[in-house]
Amino acid sequence: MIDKKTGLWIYNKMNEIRDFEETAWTLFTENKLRGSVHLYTGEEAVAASVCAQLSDEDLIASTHRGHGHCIAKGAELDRALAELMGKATGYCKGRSGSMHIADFTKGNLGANAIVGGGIPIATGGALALKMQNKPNVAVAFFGDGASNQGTFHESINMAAVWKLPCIYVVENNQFGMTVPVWQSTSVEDISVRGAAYGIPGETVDGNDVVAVYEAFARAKERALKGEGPSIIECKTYRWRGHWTGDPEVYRTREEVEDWKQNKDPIKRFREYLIKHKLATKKELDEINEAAAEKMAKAVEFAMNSPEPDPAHVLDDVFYEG
Amino acid sequence: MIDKKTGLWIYNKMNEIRDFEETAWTLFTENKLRGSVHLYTGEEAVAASVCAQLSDEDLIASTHRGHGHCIAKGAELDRALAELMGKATGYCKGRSGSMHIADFTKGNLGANAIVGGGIPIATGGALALKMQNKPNVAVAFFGDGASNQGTFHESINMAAVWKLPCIYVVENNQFGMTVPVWQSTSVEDISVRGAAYGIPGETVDGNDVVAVYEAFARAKERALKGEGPSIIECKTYRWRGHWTGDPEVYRTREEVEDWKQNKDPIKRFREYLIKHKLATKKELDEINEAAAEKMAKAVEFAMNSPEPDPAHVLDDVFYEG
Amino acid sequence: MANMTYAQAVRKVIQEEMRRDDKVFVMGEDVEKLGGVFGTTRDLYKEFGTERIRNTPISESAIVGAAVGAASAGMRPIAELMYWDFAFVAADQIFNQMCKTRYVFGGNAKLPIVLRSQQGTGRGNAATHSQSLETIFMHIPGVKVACPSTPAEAAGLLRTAIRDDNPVCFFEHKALYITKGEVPDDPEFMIPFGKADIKREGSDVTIVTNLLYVSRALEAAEELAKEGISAEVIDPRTLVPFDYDTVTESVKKTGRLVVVHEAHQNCGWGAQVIAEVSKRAFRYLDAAPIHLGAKPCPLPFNPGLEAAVIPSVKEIVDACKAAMYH
Amino acid sequence: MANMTYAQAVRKVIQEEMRRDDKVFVMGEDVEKLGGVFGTTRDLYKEFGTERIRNTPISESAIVGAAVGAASAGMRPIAELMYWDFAFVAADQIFNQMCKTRYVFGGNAKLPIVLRSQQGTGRGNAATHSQSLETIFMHIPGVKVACPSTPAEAAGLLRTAIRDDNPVCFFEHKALYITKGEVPDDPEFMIPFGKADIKREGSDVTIVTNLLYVSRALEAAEELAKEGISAEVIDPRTLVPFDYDTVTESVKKTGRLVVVHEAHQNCGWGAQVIAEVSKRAFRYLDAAPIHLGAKPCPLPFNPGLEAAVIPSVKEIVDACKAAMYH
Ligand SMILES: Cc1ncc(C[n+]2csc(CCOP(=O)(O)OP(=O)(O)O)c2C)c(N)n1
Ligand SMILES: Cc1ncc(C[n+]2csc(CCOP(=O)(O)OP(=O)(O)O)c2C)c(N)n1
Ligand SMILES: [Mg+2]
Ligand SMILES: [Mg+2]
Repeated sequence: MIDKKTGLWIYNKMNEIRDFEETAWTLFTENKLRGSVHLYTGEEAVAASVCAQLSDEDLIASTHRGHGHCIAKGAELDRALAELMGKATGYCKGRSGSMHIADFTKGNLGANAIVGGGIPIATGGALALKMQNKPNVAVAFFGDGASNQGTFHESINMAAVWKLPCIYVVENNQFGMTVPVWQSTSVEDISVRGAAYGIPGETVDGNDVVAVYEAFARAKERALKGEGPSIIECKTYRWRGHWTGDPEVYRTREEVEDWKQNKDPIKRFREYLIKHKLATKKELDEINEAAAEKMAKAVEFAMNSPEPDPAHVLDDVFYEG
Repeated sequence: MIDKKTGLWIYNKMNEIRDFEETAWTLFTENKLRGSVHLYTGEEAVAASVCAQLSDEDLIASTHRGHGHCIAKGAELDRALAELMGKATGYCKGRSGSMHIADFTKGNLGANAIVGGGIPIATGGALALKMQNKPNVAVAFFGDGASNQGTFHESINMAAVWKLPCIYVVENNQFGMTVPVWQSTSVEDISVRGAAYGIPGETVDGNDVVAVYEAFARAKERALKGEGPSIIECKTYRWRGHWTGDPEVYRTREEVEDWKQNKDPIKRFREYLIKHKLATKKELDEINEAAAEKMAKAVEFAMNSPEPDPAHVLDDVFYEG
Repeated sequence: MANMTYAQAVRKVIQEEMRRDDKVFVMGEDVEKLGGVFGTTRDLYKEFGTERIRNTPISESAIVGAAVGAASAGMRPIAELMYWDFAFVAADQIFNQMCKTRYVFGGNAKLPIVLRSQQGTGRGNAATHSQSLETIFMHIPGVKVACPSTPAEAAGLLRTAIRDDNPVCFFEHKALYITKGEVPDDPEFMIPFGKADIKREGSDVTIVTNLLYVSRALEAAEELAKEGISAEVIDPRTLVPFDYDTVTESVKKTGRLVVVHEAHQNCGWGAQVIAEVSKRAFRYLDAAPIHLGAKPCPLPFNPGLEAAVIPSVKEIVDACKAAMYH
Repeated sequence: MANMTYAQAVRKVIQEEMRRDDKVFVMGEDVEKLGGVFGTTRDLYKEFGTERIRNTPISESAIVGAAVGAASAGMRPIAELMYWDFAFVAADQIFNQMCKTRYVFGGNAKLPIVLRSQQGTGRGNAATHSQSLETIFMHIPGVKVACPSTPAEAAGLLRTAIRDDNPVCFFEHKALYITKGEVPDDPEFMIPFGKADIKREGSDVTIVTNLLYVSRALEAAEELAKEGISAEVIDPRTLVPFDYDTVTESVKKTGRLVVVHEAHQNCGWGAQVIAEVSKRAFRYLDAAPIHLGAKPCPLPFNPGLEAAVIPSVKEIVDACKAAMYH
């Protein structure tokens, strides 16, 4: 069960993510932000509910749609937005932009612009945790599309054989770019693929914080007991186009509106918190306001931050110890 | 059910393969053959029972352990052995040796020295068959070790989504090189991985011709009806070391002897044919003798064949129409 | 002639060749309804159906491998990778399978495959979506390599590629898709492989370059002309086969060679051109050949940083001047 | 000093470094009981256990990716690919992940990884088990590249690699494993990266080469000596970083440069050396630099064919003579 503190943490993170994504969208339309930007709006419950159960010593590997994971794993909005804008103050000195963003100090092994690219990396993180006897887990976030990459298979088999504390979280948002899941994926519930590795696979409503939270809690417990990895599939939906220039020819307005109106994970969790007396409307409104304020400051920070100096463009290729 | 003609065909092919492999072994120990040579001795039932149901228009993709598939798919022993010896008369002009051998004209898309490398190629063959509306199937042969490669996953998912007439035949000979299956593979029966693609997966005794034959017949029927791919796992055992120089530190003499003495697929099928009155001892002995004779001639042919002329080493990189 | 974009030229040829030969088909991620990220197959599924304009799973190894298998079995696939950077995801199927199949099987296989994608900088796509990787495809033998720099070349080279019975890796450039030019209407218009194009004639220095850098080299040549330096700009158009003859002739005339590309400089194909042309025209060289390419770091997201990594027009100008006044 | 094989030298250093630092571990196919195909980890599992000498599934992408993840999280993996040819199977994890992680994440990640394998011809392994692929690892920035040609170098460079906080791709050669030589006993013996070794001094022509071709170049130098030509043989030992200074100094002395390697000639690293040294020492060059490498076809199985594809000692001799008497 989610306690008050956790509930408020999750609610706050979801709002921060939502504000961040919608701000990024606005900035993009205003030409203040460029490149490939994939927004997480509508999927906030997944990152927030999972990361609520992680410390800085736990690891995640993220995706091209990585802002949500990054923020939920502890990144500040200001430096994250600065990174999206390619500024020197960004987490990656303006080199990564949206698609490779990471706050490495928070156990985030990075966004990954290669679909499926982060899955073996999270697995290796879990291997390190195990070999160092740490009481921690690694999480690989990835999409329905990524579940058809070879790395999915190789990594989960490896983790299963080695009983690594790795949790594979599939964010099934119904599409891989413009391709519907039925057209690319041989099973309806990707979680059934757990059977191929002899590990648990569970499909949950990815817009239901409590469902995601509890499924992840079970998987984490199993991982920490040394019983190995799990797959959790979170069925969700992205509100925005796949990327900021997506003509969205592959779905209807109605479908999108239905998800926005009737399945908004933030609204649902807000109602849950109130219904279960975990928070008052006032408390939640304050959180919303604080997030909005933080976001406004982040925009100011990012906009006013300097561009990186090209004189240092060749720094950091190698660590010079 | 296997009829007499098919039974004799299979028995003959198994003997040809056995003779070929054991001859290759001898030639290797006599330094008349070099390179990486992976022998199929003990696994003959799989290739023979599958290829008995294929015509030249059906396709296969094979592995580093590919002599058996090549012969079962119609290659002559003489040109096959010549290829192993790198002679100009070999199927591939001495360029492929053991690990890339193929008689392309017989629908063999090639041995493949990359573990898992042939799986997508067979899948593409099946795609071509489907697009050309041909009443044929493609078969991917590969090992237990290969079933942990990303190509396994990507290919079977693709074939399942597209309902391709492709049959994935896992030759589970208990080891990937020196690594026992339990140490590399998260499930005991690799066929359970069919569940990850929503397709049938079946495990059979790979040393039992009838079992392999019937399982493949089912899969082929399904494929031809347009219902898509299947996985057939054949549990078997290789008698020889992984390669001709293998110190075999990973298994006991007793284990090997047990398979040789008690589970020899040729002996078992011979008894089956006799028991079911599909052949007489005499008929079978004649087949054995004919195979041995053919093999002796093949050795002569290969030994007396010329080396390829280095002047043509740059030919065939491109087709010059 | 019709005026169209580079992307439209690609689409036109795919359409015409698919009409002409029903063995030709397209497979790739999002090629159907989306028509690819740059619209090169837009709406073609309406004409040819979803069997021949075939959306694939996100499985690059299987895409290329399936193309190899399908081609071996008589089809003529045009396989699309969304970015050339993803060739690394499918690298075994490209370099160990597609490149080697025909040769290793004694010349018995025939693999009419076009593997298309786009590459390069200019859209803020950062480290894993901006690389220029053509050099690797030259280094590993077994594929032809075409790099069109204009809409007409996109059309003419692509048709040649589709009709070629060998695997051809077709390198488009993301920043060129929106550029416009005249393209012959002729549905038989083809540009032969292995013939360089002299994009501008000149007598003082030879600049060899490709893709996006053709326009930058031409800009540099304009600059140089103002200072009285006459630069010849040569676009090899195909890197395998490579037209060394044209480049060598030019260097014999100018005595100076500058090779510039967006690919990384270290071990980039420019070094190969310098080594080969030095051998063929050593006595004609009045100055050390100069090689410009991307600096040795991943391509950064920030536009100012990205620009600092790849050669600038100014660097091209300076290189030519250095060759003149060594 | 102890006399041992190249394979034993590799094993010795792995063992010593694993004793010294418990964050160092080995993962790869068949590294445990078999000790690798060439015995470089033989019996080490008995000392270190199967957690630290870790047999993997046949999943090269996961092997490299797991090394990236484990290194990011504080371990120091030595990941083994059985043949460098299989780098293509794991190419995305190598070139898009391992090479780029540190830079792209703003210098915050530290990736102490050694990716080891062996390559080359000489054992009849044919097209997909005989390639020499080091050039690609120079072209894509982000890894150091070491290529030992003697047992002592195998030891000294490998120790440097293991203690380096960056990804190092370590290129062994299958035909060198059984070669013997003196190796210092000192468990701190290290050879710094970026320092070429002059394997033989000479004054007429500079031969730059690596791995198996060091011995062939030395053979060629013997031949040439008989004809009164004095060849200097330089082994860069690491290709990233590359010691151009030593090569340039030599060329300034000899006036002639021949680069020979087993890697494919077209766009091989020899072209890069020629381009760079031409720039640095153009005025000193008395003849066109010559580049020798494998011919543009896959490596065939037949030994006579294989020998015809890679440079012969005679070709090296002839190239040097051509440089002398151009
Ligand atoms: C290896 C690779 N192939 C293709 C792409 C292009 N691409 C970027 S995102 C995407 C769709 C990914 O779908 P999914 O995994 O479901 O994640 P989602 O975008 O839906 O969150 C594709 C095809 C890529 N970045 N990397
Ligand atoms: C991509 C790749 N990785 C590793 C190898 C080396 N190798 C050759 S055969 C083999 C074992 C294969 O095991 P399996 O698939 O079970 O086939 P088997 O040899 O048992 O028939 C290995 C690791 C290879 N050839 N290709
Ligand atoms: Mg998705
Ligand atoms: Mg096996």
